[in-house]
Amino acid sequence: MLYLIEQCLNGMQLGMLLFLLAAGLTLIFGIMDLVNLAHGSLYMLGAYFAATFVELTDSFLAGIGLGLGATLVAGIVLEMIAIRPLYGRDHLDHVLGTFGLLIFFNEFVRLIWGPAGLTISLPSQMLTAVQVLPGVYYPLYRLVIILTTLVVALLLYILVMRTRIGMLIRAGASNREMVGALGVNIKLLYTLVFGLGAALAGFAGMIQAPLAFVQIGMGENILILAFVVIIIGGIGSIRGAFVAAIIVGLIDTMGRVFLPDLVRHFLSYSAGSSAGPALSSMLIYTLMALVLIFRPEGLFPASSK
Amino acid sequence: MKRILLTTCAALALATAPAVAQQKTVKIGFVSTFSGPVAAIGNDMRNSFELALDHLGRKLGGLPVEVIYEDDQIKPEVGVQKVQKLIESDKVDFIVGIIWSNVLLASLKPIIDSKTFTIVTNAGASQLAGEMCSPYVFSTAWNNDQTPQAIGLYMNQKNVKTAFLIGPNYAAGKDMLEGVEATFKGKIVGRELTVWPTQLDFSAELSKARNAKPDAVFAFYPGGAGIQFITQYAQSGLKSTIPLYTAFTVDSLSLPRLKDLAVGIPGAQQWVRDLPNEANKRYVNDFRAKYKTDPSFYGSQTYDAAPLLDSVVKAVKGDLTKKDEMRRAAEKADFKSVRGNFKFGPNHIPIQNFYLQEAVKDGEEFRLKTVATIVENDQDKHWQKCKMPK
Amino acid sequence: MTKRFGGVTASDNIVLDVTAGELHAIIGPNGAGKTTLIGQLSGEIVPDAGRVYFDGREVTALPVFRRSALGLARSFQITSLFLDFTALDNVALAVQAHAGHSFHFWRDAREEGELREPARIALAGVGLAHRADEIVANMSHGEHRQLELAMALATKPRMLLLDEPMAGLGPEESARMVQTLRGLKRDITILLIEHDMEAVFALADRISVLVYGRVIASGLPADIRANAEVRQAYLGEQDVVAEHG
Amino acid sequence: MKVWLTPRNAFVVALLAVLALLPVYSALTGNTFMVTLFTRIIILAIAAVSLNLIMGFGGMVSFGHAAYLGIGGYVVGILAKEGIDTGFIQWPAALVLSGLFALGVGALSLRTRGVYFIMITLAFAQMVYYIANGLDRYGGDDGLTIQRRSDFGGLINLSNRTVYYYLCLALLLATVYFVWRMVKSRFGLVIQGSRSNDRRMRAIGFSTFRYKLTCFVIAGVLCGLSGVLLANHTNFISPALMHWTRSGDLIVMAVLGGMGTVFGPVIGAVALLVLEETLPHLIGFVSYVLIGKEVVAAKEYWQLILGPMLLLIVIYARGGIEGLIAGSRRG
Repeated sequence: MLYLIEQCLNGMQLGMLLFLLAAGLTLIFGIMDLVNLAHGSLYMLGAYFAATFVELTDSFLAGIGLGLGATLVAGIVLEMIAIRPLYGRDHLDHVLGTFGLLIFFNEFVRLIWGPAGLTISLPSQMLTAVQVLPGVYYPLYRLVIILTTLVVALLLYILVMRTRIGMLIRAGASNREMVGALGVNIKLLYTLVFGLGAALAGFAGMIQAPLAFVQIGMGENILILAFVVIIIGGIGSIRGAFVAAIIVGLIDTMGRVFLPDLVRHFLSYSAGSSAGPALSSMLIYTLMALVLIFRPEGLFPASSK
Repeated sequence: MKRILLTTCAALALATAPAVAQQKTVKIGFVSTFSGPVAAIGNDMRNSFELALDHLGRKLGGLPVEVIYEDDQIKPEVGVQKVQKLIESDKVDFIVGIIWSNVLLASLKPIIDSKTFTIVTNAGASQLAGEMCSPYVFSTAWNNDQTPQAIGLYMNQKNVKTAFLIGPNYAAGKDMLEGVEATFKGKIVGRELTVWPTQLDFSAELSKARNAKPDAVFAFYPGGAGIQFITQYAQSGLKSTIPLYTAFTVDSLSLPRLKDLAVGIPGAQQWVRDLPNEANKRYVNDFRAKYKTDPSFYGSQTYDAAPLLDSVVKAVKGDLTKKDEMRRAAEKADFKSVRGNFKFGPNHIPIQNFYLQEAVKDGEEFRLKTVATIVENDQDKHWQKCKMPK
Repeated sequence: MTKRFGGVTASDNIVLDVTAGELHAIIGPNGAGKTTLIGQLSGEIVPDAGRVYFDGREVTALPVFRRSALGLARSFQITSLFLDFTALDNVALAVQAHAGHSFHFWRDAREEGELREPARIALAGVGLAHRADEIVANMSHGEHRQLELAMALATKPRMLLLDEPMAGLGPEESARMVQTLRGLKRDITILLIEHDMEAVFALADRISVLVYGRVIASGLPADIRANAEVRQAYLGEQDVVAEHG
Repeated sequence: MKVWLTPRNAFVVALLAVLALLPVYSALTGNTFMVTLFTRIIILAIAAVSLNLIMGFGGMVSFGHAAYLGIGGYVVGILAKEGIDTGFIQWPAALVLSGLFALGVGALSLRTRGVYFIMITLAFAQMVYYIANGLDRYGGDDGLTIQRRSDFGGLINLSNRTVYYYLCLALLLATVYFVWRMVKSRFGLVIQGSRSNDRRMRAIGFSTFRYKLTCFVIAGVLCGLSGVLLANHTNFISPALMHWTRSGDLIVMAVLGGMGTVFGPVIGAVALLVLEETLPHLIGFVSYVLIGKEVVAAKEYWQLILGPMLLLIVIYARGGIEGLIAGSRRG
C-alpha cells in the first residue's frame, strides 16, 4: 500500500511535468489553431538556458529565473520571425514547418553548446528523500516539482479564469473570429500566448533537467506525450490538459511498474522483461486511440468549458 | 580538402618511404556517432584515433592514410547505409569504429559479404563473438557480458547476498544483466529493463528497487543515460542506503558532469586511464595535452585499432589484397596495446584483464582510478559458437 | 419532429407535409430553425423525436447519401462547392453520385460521356454552359448559386430542398433564379427556404411559417398574406431584416 | 489541346532518364554505391507516392505512414527468420497484412478529422513501433538481419544489385502510373471531392467513408510494398524503420516535391535524400570558397540549413518543387 502511494507520487510528478508542456501547447493550439512540433525545442532551450545561467550565477534559483526570462524572449522572437506566417495555414503546413524548426533547433543548440550536453546541479540539500507519510520516503526534489507545478497550475487557472487577458484567451479558444471582432490586438495576443507557452515549456525543461540531463533532442519524446495529453484532454482546454496529464502520468507509471511482472506470468521471464516495457509504452497510445474513437473531441472539449 | 590532404600525404610518402613499391594510400572508413546526444562518444573515439595516427606519423605500415568519418546517427539503418557507401563508393580498405550493438548487427552482413577488413572498437554484441564471427572482422573492445561478469564476481567478493538489476532494454542491456546473473552467486530480487533510449526518468524503477530491499543494485547505462541514472539514484536517497555497482556507466565523459555523485561507485572496465604501461602513459598524457581532458575507454579501444592496423599493413608490405595474410597478422596482435597484455581469442575478440575502477577527487579534478584486478585473461563464453573458417 | 441543441429547441414539434409536385416555401425570421429543418430532412441532423417520410417510405434512420440516392437533393445556404474543381467537374460529380458505385479505378472519368453529358445539360439548364471549364473558385457569387442548383438538379432528384438560393444575389440574378425555379417546379417537388418575399410569393404553391422552431401557419400564399399572427410575428420583423440585408 | 512539352514534363522525363541510366553510369565508373543509394531513394519514393495518395489527393494527413514500412519489412524479416524464404509467400503476406492494418486503422481513424486524425494515426503507428520493440525473438529494439533476400525461384534474382534496382524502378513507375490512372478515375474524383468538401459529397449522395477507407487501404498496401522492398534492400529491419520522425520524413518528401501531383513525391524523395547526401559536401565546398579551407566541423551542421529550408518551402513555395518547375499555375 505504501509502495503504491510512492508510485502514485511518481505518476503525479510525471503528470505535472506533462501538464506544463501541454498547457502551452493546448493554448497555442486552441487559440492560434497551430500545431507546434517545435514546442519540445522550447523545453530543450529552457533547460539549456537554465543550465548556462546556473553555471554563471552559481545559484539554482537565479539560474531558473534568468532561464525563464530567456525562454520567454526566445519564444516571442520565434513567434514573430517564424511562426506568424504559419497562422491560417492548414495543419499539414504547421507540422512540416515546425518539423523544420525542430531540426533547426537541435542543430542550433549543438552549434552553441556543443554535442556533449549539460547538467544542472541541485543544491546539496535537495539530494535527499523525505518522509511524506509514515514509511513512505520520497525524493525531496520531486516533491518540490509537484508542489511548484501545482502552484503554477493555480496561477494559470487564475490568469485564464479571472483576468481580462484570460477572458480573451478563453474566448479565443472557443471562437476565434469573435475575438477579432472585439477589436483586440490579435497579433499581440498571439505573441503573448506563444511567449507564455514557451515559458511554461522552458520551465518544464529546466525543472526536469536536474533529474535528467540537458541534451539535444530531449524535448522530442516528451512532446509526443504532451500531444497525447492535449488530445485526450480536448484541444484548447487547460482543465482538460490538467486532468489528462495526471491520467497519462499515472497510467504510464503504473504500466511500467506492474505490466512487466504481469507479462512474465504469461511469457518467459526474459520475453516478459522486454515485452513489458514495450507494452507499457503502448498503453497511453491505446488510451488516446480509445478516447478519440469514443469522444472524438477529447474529454473536455474547449467549447463546453 | 580531401584532395589536398591526399596530395600532401602522397608527397610525404614519396619523400620518406621509397621502399614501398606502390604509392598507395590506406583508406579507412570510420563509423561512429557524431551527432545527437551521444556525439561525445564519437568525438572521443575520433580524437583517440587521430592521436594514434599522429603517434604513427600519419602512416600505417609505411603507407599514407586517409580517414573518412561517417556519422551513424545512432540509427542502425543509417549505419548500414554509411557502411555500404564506404565499401562501395569510397572503396575503403578498412572499416573502424562502431559504438552500438544494433548498428553493428545491421552492418555486419555487407561487411562480411564484401570481405571488408573491419576493426570494431566498441560494439560488443554476443553474435559477433559467436555465430556471426568472421575471418576479417576483429574487435579491440570486449563482449557485452564480460564486464558485468567481472562485476558479479566482485559483488561475491563483497559478500552481497541479494541484488536488484537494472538496465536498458536493448541487446547490450540484456547481455549485461545476464552477465551479472552468470557469475553472481546471491539471489536476484528484481530485474528491470527500461525503454531505450527514450526513457529518461527512472522514478518508478527506483521505487521498485527501494521496495525490494536488496543488498546492492547493479546498473548499466551508457552515455547520457548513465548520468541521469546516477543523479536520480542519489536524489532518491538510495546512494547512502544501498550500494550501487555499475558497468560502462561511469566513464571519463560522464565524470566531469557527475563529479561528487560518482565518487564511491565501483565499476568494471578492461582499461583505466592509470594502467601502468608505457603505451598508455603516452596515450593519456598526449591526449590530455592535445584535448585538455581525459580519454575514455571508448577512446582507448579505438586508439588500439591504429597500431593493430599498422602491424597488419606492415605484414603484407602494403599489399592490401592479401586478405588471408592480413588476417594471420592481425590474429597475432603484434602491437603495444594501451591495455598492456593483449591477445585475440579464436573468434577475434580480445582475451584480457578486467579491473575495478572508482572515481576519486584529485585536486580540483575527478578521475577514474584502478582499485583492483578482478579477473585476469578473461575470455568471452561465446567463442565455441564461432565457426571460424581456417 | 423535435430537435434540441443544448437548451435551445430548434425544431419544436414540427409537422410538415409537402405534396408531390408542389413548391412549398418555408419562411420565418432569422434563427427560426429553417436550416435545421432542412438538415433533418436531408439527414445531416438526427431529430430527437419524430419521423421523416419520403414518398411514403420512412427515412428517419437513413444517412444522407442514402436519402440522396432516393431522390432527395439539397442545396446549401452558404455556398458549398468544390472550389478547386471546374464547374463541369462539380456537376459531373453530382451525376456520378447517382450513376452506380464509384469503385472504378482505371477509366478516366473526365472522358466518360455518361457523366459529362448530363452534367453539361444541367449546367445549360441554369445558364452556365459557357462557364463549364472555369475553376469554381474564380466564379462570381451569383454563378455559385446557379451552380449549386445545377448540382442539385444533376442528381435527377424527385424533391429539392433549397436553402436560400437567392441569398446575396443582385436583383437581376434573383430574377434569373426565379425564372429557373419556375421552369423546374413542374417536374420536381421543391421545398424552398427563402427570405426574399417577392420571390416566395411569386413561386410558392403553399407557404409555411416557422417561428422559434414552430410552424405557426401553413396555407396558400393569399391566406398567409392575410394571417394576422404571421404579420405580427414575422412580417413585422421584416423591416429589421431589410435593414441588415 | 494539351501542351505536352512543358518545363515540368521535360524535367520529369529528364529525371526518369537519369534514373534509367544510373546503373550504366555506375558500371562505367565502378561506383556501385550510387545504385545502392538510388535503390533506397526509389523505394522511399514509392512510400511517398502512397502517402501522397491519401494526403495530397484525399486530404487525409497520416502521421503514421511509416508503420506500413515496418509491417511490410517485418513480415519479410520474420518469415525469413522462420525459414520461409520464398517471395511468393513473403510478398503477398506482407501486402495483405499492411492492407488489413490500414483497414483497421482507417475504420477507426476516419471518424475523426483534422489534427485529431493526424494524432490518431500517429498513435497507431507508435503502437506498432512498440510492438516491434517488444518482439524479443526478432531482435526487439536491435532489429533483425535478413540473411537472404526473398527467393522467387528462377524468375528473378533479387541479390543482383542491378536487377534489384530495375525491379524497384519498375515498381515505382507502376505505382505512379496506377495512382495517375486512379486519381483521374471516378474513384479518384470522389476522393478529391471529399478532400475539397466532404459534407457536400455526402449531400450529393456519396458514402465518402467507404471511398476514403478504400483509398487508405490502397495507400497502406503500396507503402507495405515499399517496406518489403526496403527490407530486401538493406537486409535488415528494426523498429527505427517506423519511428515517428520517419513518418515526418515521408510527409516532407510528399510536400517538398509537390503535394497532390502524381509525380511530385518522387521528385521530393530524390531531392530530400540527395540533399541529405550532398548538403554536407556543399557546406564544405562553400566554406572552402569563402575562407580558403574546408571546415570539416561545418559539414556536420547541414541540418541547420535543412530545417529553415523546410519552413521557407512551407511559407513561400506551397506547390513544392513540382510547383516551382511548373510555374505558378498550381499555386
